[in-house]
Amino acid sequence: MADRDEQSLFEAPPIAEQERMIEAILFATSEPVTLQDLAGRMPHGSDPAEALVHLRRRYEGRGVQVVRVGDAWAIRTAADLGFLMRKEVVETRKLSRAAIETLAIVAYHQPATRAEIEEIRGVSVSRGTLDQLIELGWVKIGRRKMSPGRPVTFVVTPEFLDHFGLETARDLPGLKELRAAGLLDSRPPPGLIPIGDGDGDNEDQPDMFGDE
Amino acid sequence: MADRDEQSLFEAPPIAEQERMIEAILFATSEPVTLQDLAGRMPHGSDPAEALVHLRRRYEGRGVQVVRVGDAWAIRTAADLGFLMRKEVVETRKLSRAAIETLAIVAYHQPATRAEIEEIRGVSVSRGTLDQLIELGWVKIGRRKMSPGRPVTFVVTPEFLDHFGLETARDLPGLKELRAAGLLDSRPPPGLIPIGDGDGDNEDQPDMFGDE
Amino acid sequence: MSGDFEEIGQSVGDRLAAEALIVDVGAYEGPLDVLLMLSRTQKVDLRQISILALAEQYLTFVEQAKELRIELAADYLVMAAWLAYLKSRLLLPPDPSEEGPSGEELAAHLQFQLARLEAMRESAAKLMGRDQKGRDFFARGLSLDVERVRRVTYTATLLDLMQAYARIRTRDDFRPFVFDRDAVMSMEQALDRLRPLIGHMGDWADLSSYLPTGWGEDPARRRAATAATFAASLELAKEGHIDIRQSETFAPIQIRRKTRDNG
Repeated sequence: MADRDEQSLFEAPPIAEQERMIEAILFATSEPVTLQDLAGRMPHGSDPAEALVHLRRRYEGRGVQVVRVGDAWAIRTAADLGFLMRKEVVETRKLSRAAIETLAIVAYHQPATRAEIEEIRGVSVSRGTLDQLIELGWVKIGRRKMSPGRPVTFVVTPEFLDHFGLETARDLPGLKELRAAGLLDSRPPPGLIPIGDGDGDNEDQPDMFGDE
Repeated sequence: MADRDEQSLFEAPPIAEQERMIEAILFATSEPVTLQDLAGRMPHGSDPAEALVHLRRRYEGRGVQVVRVGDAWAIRTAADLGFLMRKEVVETRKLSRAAIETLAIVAYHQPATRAEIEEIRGVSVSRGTLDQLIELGWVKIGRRKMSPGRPVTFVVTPEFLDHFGLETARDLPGLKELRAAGLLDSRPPPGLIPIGDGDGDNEDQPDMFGDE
Repeated sequence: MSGDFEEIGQSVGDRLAAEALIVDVGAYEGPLDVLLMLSRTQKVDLRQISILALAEQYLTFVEQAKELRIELAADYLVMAAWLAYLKSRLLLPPDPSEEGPSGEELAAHLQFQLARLEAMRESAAKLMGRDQKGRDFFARGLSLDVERVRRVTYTATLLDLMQAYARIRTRDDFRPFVFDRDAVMSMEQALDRLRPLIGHMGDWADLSSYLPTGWGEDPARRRAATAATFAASLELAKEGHIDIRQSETFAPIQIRRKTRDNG
């Protein structure tokens, strides 16, 4: 180059100073900066390539790194700290009716097979509903049932008990208590044996918990 | 918080690691980040204030600096390297003399009412002047003053501090001297007391000499 | 000769004074600004300034503006009147019967105002002389926005659980009297049925062709199955698995598997 000699007349800043300059440029620029660009912006006679080696070493192990992007350079977050750049927004939603009913049936009737749940709910249980309850950690797959086809059963987990403040699933209030609490329609079903007539309402439950 | 105790069981990361985290967070954004925000993003038990002391020291004399802006922190390039950043300079609209003076009055006298600004400058403040400062994000409306008419007050913003490289509004140049000289006192004009009800807040009275 | 000389000398002096004083009224930010400019000619601390002399200067300024037919805004004239009044208060011995502040008090306040305005001017200059962001120092050029991750947690209370169970049990007891479940098909059933079929769907086909066998004859069962299948197909369309169309009102509803390119 014609002006090479002319430029060498100016004394280049010390390498530590060049390092500072690159640090500032890489920080303030939105795009990665090429060596050529760096050289163009720094005082004549600067050696950005060498200064970069120093700068890069200085940032080793730090929270940000001097990285090469193609033929340009940039400052980026250290990979192991990427989690800091994420903000978790927790959204709380109510369980769907299908899910809460399925959960209730599992809790009251465990171990319960899918067929049993469907029989009690009167509708089929979508795979998603049980998956969701399992994902929530409230329901897990229990032992297979000793019946034809050996279907899997579902049981509630310790996390379920923890969430609902129960010591055991047996602590769940029975129908009689539900009615006393006003949760059951007290109107006697027409022509039917009234529900919760003393102790007859839980008859199918104890054995279900018994064989665990 | 209910889970405070539970969380304190987890050990906070070593301070050097916390320093890295803050480094990563501050490098990632152009906006100052509050201590509270930092604490919220770092693992529980972290002490961002202490880690910041270390980080700040680490960047002393570097090409970028850890600076305080009100109760927030940011990284900014060192002012002596501004010449490298010509490419990044965003040409800002030149402020009028009225705007600059109004800004200074708000900064030094805050919270300042419009009437106070007018009293100091001796002319009425055109609507556009304050609007412009508000639009720039340097001035905002503060609390209403507890004086007759409950006039709104104007105060400077964290963005103002950020723009002028001030840690707090107390660091305004010459503030102490001005206060010592009594030049920041709100001194009502003698003899005008009946109009302003004794507090000098005679709004809509830009011409405070008018009644004598 | 000498008279001429004097005359010329005076007019030069006047001209100079006029030039010094009347630059351009439009350049002043009000009477206080003019006073501040005039006070600088006294070359003393603003707190020590002679208000009497300043009032004199200001009145001259206003006079000259009038001579030059410069129209001054009302507040300049108000200030002139006030200064004339102040001047007389300062010159005349105080009248003990007069109420209100003394001339000295008024003069002191004007000194204070001038000093305060000048202090603010200097402070404004210092402020603007500071290193400024975007000019002398810079913020991060590349702002990584914090990525927001949405995590959904589901909650239910023991009460929800009990109510759900109570609901089911109550329904059980009523069931033989309320429903003839034979003719009811739930959307979930229809969904379970349709889902595995999606993979085999070809081009547009009537929804009715997807009704389960055995549900097409009895009108009640057909109605239930059609409704459930339609609801299920809407759900599948919402999930992006199928397309759904109807050429006009009451025309057959058609569905097909969604083509992959836009999904």
